[in-house]
Amino acid sequence: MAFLDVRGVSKRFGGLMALNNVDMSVEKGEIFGLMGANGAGKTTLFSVIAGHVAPTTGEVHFNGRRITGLSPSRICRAGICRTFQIVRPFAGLSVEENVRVAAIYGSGRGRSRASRDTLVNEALESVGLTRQRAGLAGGLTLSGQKRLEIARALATGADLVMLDEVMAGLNPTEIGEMLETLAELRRSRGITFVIVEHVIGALMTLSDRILVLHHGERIAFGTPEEIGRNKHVEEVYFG
Amino acid sequence: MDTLLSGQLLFAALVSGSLYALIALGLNLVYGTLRLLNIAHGDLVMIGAYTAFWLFTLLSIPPVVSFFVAAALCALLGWAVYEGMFRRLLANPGLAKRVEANSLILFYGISVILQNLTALAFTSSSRGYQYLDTVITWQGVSMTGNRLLSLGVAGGICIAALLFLRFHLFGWELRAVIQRREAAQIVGVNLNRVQPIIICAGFAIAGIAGVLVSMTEQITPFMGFPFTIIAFVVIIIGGLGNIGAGVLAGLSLGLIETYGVALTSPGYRSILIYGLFVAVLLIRPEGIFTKAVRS
Amino acid sequence: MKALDIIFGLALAIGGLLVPLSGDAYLMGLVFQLAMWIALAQSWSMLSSTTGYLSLGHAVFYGIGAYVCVLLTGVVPFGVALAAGAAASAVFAGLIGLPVLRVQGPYFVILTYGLAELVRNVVMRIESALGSFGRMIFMVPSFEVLVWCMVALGILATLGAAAVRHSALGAGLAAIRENEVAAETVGVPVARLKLLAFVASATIPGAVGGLALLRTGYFEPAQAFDPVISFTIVTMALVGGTETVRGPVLGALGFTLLSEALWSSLPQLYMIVLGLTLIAFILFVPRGLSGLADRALGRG
Amino acid sequence: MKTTRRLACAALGAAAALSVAGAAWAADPIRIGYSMARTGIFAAAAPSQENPYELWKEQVNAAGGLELPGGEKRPVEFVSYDDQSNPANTVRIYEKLITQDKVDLLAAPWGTPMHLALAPVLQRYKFPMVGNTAASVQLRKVAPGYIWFPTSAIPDAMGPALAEMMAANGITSAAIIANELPYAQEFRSFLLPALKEKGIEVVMDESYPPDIKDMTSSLVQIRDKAPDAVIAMTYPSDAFLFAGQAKELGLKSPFVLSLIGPTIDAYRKVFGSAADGIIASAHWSPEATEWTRGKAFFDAYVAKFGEEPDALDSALSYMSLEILQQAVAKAGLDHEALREAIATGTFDTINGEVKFDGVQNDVTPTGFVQIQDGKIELVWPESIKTSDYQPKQGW
Repeated sequence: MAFLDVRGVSKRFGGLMALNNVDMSVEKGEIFGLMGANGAGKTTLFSVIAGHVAPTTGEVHFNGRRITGLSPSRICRAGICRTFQIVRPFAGLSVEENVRVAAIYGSGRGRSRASRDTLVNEALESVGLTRQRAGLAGGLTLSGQKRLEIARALATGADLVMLDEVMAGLNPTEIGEMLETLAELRRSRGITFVIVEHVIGALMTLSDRILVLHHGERIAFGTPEEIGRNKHVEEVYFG
Repeated sequence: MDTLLSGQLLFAALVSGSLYALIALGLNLVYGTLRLLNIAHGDLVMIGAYTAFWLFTLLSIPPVVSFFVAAALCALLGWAVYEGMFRRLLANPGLAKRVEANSLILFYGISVILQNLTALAFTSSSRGYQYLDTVITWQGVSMTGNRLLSLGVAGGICIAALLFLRFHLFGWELRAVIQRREAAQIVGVNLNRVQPIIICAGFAIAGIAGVLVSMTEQITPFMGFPFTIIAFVVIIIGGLGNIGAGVLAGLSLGLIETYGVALTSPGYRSILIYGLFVAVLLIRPEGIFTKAVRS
Repeated sequence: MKALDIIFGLALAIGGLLVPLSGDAYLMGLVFQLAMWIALAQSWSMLSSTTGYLSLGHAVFYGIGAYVCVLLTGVVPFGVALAAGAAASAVFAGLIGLPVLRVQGPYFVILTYGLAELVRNVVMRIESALGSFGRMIFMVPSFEVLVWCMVALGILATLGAAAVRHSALGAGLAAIRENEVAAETVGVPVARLKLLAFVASATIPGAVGGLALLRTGYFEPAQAFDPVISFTIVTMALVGGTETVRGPVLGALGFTLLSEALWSSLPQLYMIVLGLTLIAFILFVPRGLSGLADRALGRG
Repeated sequence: MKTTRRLACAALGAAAALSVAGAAWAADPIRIGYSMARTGIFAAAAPSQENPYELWKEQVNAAGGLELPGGEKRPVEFVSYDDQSNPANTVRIYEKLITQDKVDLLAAPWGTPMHLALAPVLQRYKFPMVGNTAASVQLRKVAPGYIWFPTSAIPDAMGPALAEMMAANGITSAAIIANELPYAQEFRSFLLPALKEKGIEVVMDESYPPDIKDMTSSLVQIRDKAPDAVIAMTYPSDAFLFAGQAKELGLKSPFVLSLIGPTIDAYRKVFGSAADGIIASAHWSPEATEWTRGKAFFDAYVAKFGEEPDALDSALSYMSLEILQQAVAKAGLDHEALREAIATGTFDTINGEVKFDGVQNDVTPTGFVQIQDGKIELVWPESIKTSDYQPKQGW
């Protein structure tokens, strides 16, 4: 069984089929890309995996354990953490406090104070927020808040991090930095990433494998090269 | 069982219901557009009641005229309150962020001031006057003149308000503000114009309700709070900020109260009302008359 | 600042505990009142300042504690009755907490108020069904003892509030206040923490209610569940400032002393002045007395 | 430096003012302390108590002051605070009055809960106080000592008295609706057995919460059952509701009682002739000619306040100060002597002779009044009645 195993997940909102019988297997240590136009169901799939939305049918298994129906906080403690496309910082808390909450309550909970500090420092360091750690999270720029989302996810000690368009709104230099950061994190800490990205170039560069969704259905799956060659993807994606 | 089917009970329910709807209408407008929790709303009812009482007692001016005076007086108060504090509060992002908590405390202060100023000016002795208290019997239903007047005025204003919201251009703007505050601004609704008008209208409606209440109840500086509560119950049942549903909910509350009491016992009246209130908040905080909207 | 806070708090606590030795009834009455509001405002802050869930119904915990305590006074020892009052409030909070805390924002404010009124009416109904028409309370311990207990509750509530704020629980609650969905996502067990805070903030008011009613010697549901209690608590806590543990203490202190001073000097106007003060604070001193203190001492 | 000088000037000025006042008054004023529910849930009732206090003070000072043994007279001054309708505040205020303000005498606060809360305080400081506006069976549990209750409107006496009055007027059936607040419920609990004893059938017995807004369904039932008597155990706010809706429905019962409310001036202003025939609880009436002081009180009150005194609370409040005044004239300001004088003396009040047995007035009988031609007439018992009971003639 794969590290993260999504089996036959469907989600219906009223008359709308947001996800239709989607399967997805993510292996430990890989960077897994999720592609699709707006409304393809990417964010819904994230929400299902992270526990924010219960699937109408289907199951999600993580690390050999069934996690469908668990609350987001329990899923987080099981080792999965997501970020939000529209950032949700704890605006009134300092940057460091934002990250510390994650360290206290994430899958790293129960650690000693010292190892929690390490977790926080590492998370801040890896996204380059160390210098702003004392400032209010609400005072960060959008790119800063996007990075804070990642830092928070990292500080939970998650083995699998799902990034929802963390590069949207960043300039090319920042995107470059972000790509490096992610690659480095995978290398040094063996973290698995599932990435939704509109910046196709970034997705192609970064991902080991890519799944393409369209209107809630899985239409293609493969390495970046395979996806790049796929006619069907080209049709629906690039029109 | 006969009692249940009698027109008498229906009349009583409609009288209370229309009054509840009217009082709640004022509160709902202010909440809907400004997100202010006006717990001094009942105190405006009190101001209206005193206005009617003094005009009647000193100058023999009947309540049908006092409506306009009370409305004007309360509207003026609304304008003063808006200019004096809420313009500042809403303009300051730090304060506006917690606008609900802050408005609660601000209005609590206003409520305390209004009550005690009134007590200082007029003493806290109960007041009352006799007006239109002939009983008319029609089809076996006895109706006191002043209660009939209350039903007519409250019902009339509610209906007029609903029609206005639906058909007048300003009504459209208002609904836009209530439903999508930011979007309304973008499409050119001027909040600085809409907000003071609404707060004045909301206050004026409470003043008119006060005139109605003064005809049948004793008037004291501390009479307002129960009206605040009933208004909150109504707008919760209808859905906060949902004007039409609020009117419907006011009427329904009158019916529920009257028929609920008739079916059980008056001893359960308050338990019934608060029970319903709590149940709605727990199960459907968006109100039972609001269509569920999925985000 | 921290050291100053601690010195100030210690001085207050010791002063409060020493006052009964003076035998001065007026002073004892004042201290009782002060300690009572500190305990209540501080308890309130454990839920409302930390999570931003503004409770306008804390009179319900005060009232339930008072009711249970009054029923048991004379039957069991005083301390047990008091503890039972606190326990009853805690249990009540535990029972209603999960559904109630799912309701947010202004709805939560109004819901807590409505709940308090509902319980008040239910207790009134029960009392009249029992054929009880107000209860006189006999076998009340001396006033000195009551003052000590109340001061102890004030201290306990303050320590409790400090502990909550500076613990992992406090960090989680702050995250909930700032963004509930994000908190849940980073592993904060939102529902459980909110419930915990709710129960914590309900417990001490139960005992406070019991003590307050023993002090008056007469119980009537209409008064024990008086909504003015809820309003006063919120007022004091907000005027004091919600950002620090010091806030509720300063709020209770400021408000009690202000009304004490106005009471005798402006007997006709003091409620009006109180109302104006309240408005001025919200508009001009958004960070409350606590923020003022910071500024006065050259910080913040 | 400047401030000091200004302070000194102010002090001098104040001293000068005081000496002028001192010249006007022969002696230091006697300070009388009390708390009053000026705000909060009981506030509407406060004037009915505080107005008589003010009237009494004015009258006493106009007569040269409060007389002490030996004929010396000193002016009277009030020290009063708002207790916000909260008994806890009442307790604190009286402690302050006694220990801080060091007042010479105490007058009573509003309401049963406040009186009951106060009894232990008075006991502790051995400070006598004549109560007034408290009425409850609970009063009988108060240990005799430093507080007295001049009222005779106590439910355990009122129940049997009312039943007797009803029986005497040929009433055979009754409907009861009662407020859930303690006084009404107490009354109800003592009336029910008394009615049974007199063979009066109870066709309906319901309670309602204090914040009731509509009584139609109960009153329609009563109208249809047409009992001889309707006993509405009201508090002031629901008394208005009851009368308005009973009038609307045209209740035909000849015997209509509304417990508290009808004796309030505003009640009669609202209902005019419709209020005629309504019976209420009170044991005083300005119409009683044998109580000469009563009529004088009534006239002075109307002249000063432009409305009629409440036959229950205003009368009791004034009585309590009359008792205090007469006890002080006899015993002076010493607390023990005063206690002795109040406990053992017989007093001439607007309500006739009053004497205490334990904490209670054992002279004034429990009575009922009826509104007749807009006037409050005592119609029960025989011994003090000012007019005969008249069946209610419509609304």
